[in-house]
Amino acid sequence: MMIYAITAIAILISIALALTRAIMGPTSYDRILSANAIGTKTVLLIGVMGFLAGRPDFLDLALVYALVNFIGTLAVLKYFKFGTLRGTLSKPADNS
Amino acid sequence: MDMILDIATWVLLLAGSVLLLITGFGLLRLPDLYTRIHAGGMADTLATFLIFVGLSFQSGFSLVSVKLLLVIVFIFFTSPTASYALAQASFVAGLKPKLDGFGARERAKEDA
Amino acid sequence: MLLLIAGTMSVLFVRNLFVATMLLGIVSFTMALIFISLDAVDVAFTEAAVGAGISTVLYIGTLALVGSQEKDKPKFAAGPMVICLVVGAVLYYATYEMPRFGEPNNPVHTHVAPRYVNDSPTEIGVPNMVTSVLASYRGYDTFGETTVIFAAGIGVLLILRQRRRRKNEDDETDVPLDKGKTGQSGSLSGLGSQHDLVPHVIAKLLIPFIFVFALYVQYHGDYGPGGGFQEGEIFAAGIILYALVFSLDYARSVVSEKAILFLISAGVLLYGGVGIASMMLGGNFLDYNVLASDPVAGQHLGILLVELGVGITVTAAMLAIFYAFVGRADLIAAKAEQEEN
Amino acid sequence: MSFGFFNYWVFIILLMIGLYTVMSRSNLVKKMIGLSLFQISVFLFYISMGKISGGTAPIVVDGPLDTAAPIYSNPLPHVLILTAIVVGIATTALGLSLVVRIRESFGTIDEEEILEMKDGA
Repeated sequence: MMIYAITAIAILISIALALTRAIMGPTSYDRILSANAIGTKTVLLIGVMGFLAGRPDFLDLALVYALVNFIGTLAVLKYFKFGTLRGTLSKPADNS
Repeated sequence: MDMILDIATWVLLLAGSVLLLITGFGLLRLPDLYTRIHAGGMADTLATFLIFVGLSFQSGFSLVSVKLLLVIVFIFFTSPTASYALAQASFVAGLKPKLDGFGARERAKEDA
Repeated sequence: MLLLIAGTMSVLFVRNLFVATMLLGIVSFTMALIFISLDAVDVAFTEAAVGAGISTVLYIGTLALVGSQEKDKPKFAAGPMVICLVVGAVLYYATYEMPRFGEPNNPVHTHVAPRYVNDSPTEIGVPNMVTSVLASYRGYDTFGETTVIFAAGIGVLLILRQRRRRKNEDDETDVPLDKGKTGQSGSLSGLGSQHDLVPHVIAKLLIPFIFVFALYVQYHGDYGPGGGFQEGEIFAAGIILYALVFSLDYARSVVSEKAILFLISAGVLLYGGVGIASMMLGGNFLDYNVLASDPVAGQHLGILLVELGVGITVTAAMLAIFYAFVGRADLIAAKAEQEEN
Repeated sequence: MSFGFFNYWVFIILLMIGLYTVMSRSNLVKKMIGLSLFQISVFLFYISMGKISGGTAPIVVDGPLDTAAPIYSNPLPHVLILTAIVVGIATTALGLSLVVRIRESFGTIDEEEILEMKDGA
């Protein structure tokens, strides 16, 4: 169905925009945010692509992403909040 | 019946796509981090919801639709949590929101 | 595809190592998408489980230990650049000798693959060909890979835990091994802050699902994408989430380090044991046909057991690595404290 | 037409970036990241070799499919890469742990500084 293709293209554009933000992003938090957003969009794209290819039994993947992406984000934020995972270093610099 | 489901799918997926585009532009164009979190966190979740519900109309009631529902539930829990943690962490780190609208005017008044 | 290139380029140019790590995560996302579009569902599955969770956590753990700022020296290395360009040019030239992308008659597809594709359903009786090739036809390879993971896990443990042991020998007044019981706040156990409430609740909700899902992946691996490797990653990710949100000490009380050491070896032993068992029953090493009365059932049983072994090893190895990295931070801090006193 | 080689080109570009990162950056963690990029490019290469156009994922469909006999993509590269990814992450972890140890012994993770230190000593 054509709508799947349309949606997939919309998602791709959205990913591209988020990636631009990730590359430009002034602060590190921007990059985390866009990485997280790209993760969510990947979940969507996997689902849509499964239907596009006519074999929608691959949603396990989307599930994995939905669960694991969260862990990655949390780990990163933990790292930020407590300085480092331990807190021996000074605050990580924001700018690249 | 099929017709109705198809139309529903079309509508939902289109709405989801539009929301996703809005998210993308929001991520790119909004001025500071907190507004970007706003764009990324909320519209994304709703778009996921719309698109996956639309897809599950197509799949009928099967293992696939159950999985779709599970994904929706997980995203529904994790995505706002991640946004929350992100906003909170950045706030703790001392990143101040940009207040050039309402708040700035108030402060200017106080100063005067 | 272009997204991928852009992402990679940016990884190159970003100087802050932390940001580079995030971008690496994004690259991994795009990679998984490309794998799916190239029909490699199982591979994408693995990439998903590894790239999104474990590898990010690993890099972050390292950065926490070594600091995240690359030395400020924007230099342009001419020599390596020339070498890279030459290598690239040679490879580019070589692509014209390559078979065209996606043709069914490419040499790759005509050698052993048709046999796998055509005979696997009847010989093995497992719908997922990747699983059958992985665990049965190429069982030796997989055994080797499992051993490599085993070795890597042990190696990380040896490298990163070395000093603790030596210190314990040196003076007895050292930090007790399990600091959790003394109530010492560990690296990730800055858990006191009530701002963590939301992640706490959500993690509590999610962790059981992660485990159930991991088991589903493990046992559904015969029919859909999935299997031991992916299961291991997901299971480890679940425990890592627990350790992140609560604290390492809590996670240690669930799965202790001794248990991990035990499990690492148990997985490999299970794999090898299946091989030995099939030898005992008169077949070749890792020849599952003899495990049950008829060959297909035997294959099924064998694959199940082998995948279980792989899963156990991968889980334990990943956890060992994670514990080693985070525990290292504890060690350093403990040492610093000691020096202060 | 030339699209037939597009995947290979992407693979080459990725490989070049990875190689350049490994060789030119003196920071050891950055080197590890470059190594991962290199790895990813090789994965991409293998997987694109395994693809057959019009094929589908190598999982047998039991239901009746539209085509009479579905073409499956080659499962062999998938198996190789699947294990390679997991092994790759394990070896990366090993490398990173070495980096951590180096940092503890030398106080820096910059290759050149370490070399200077050695010369000075």
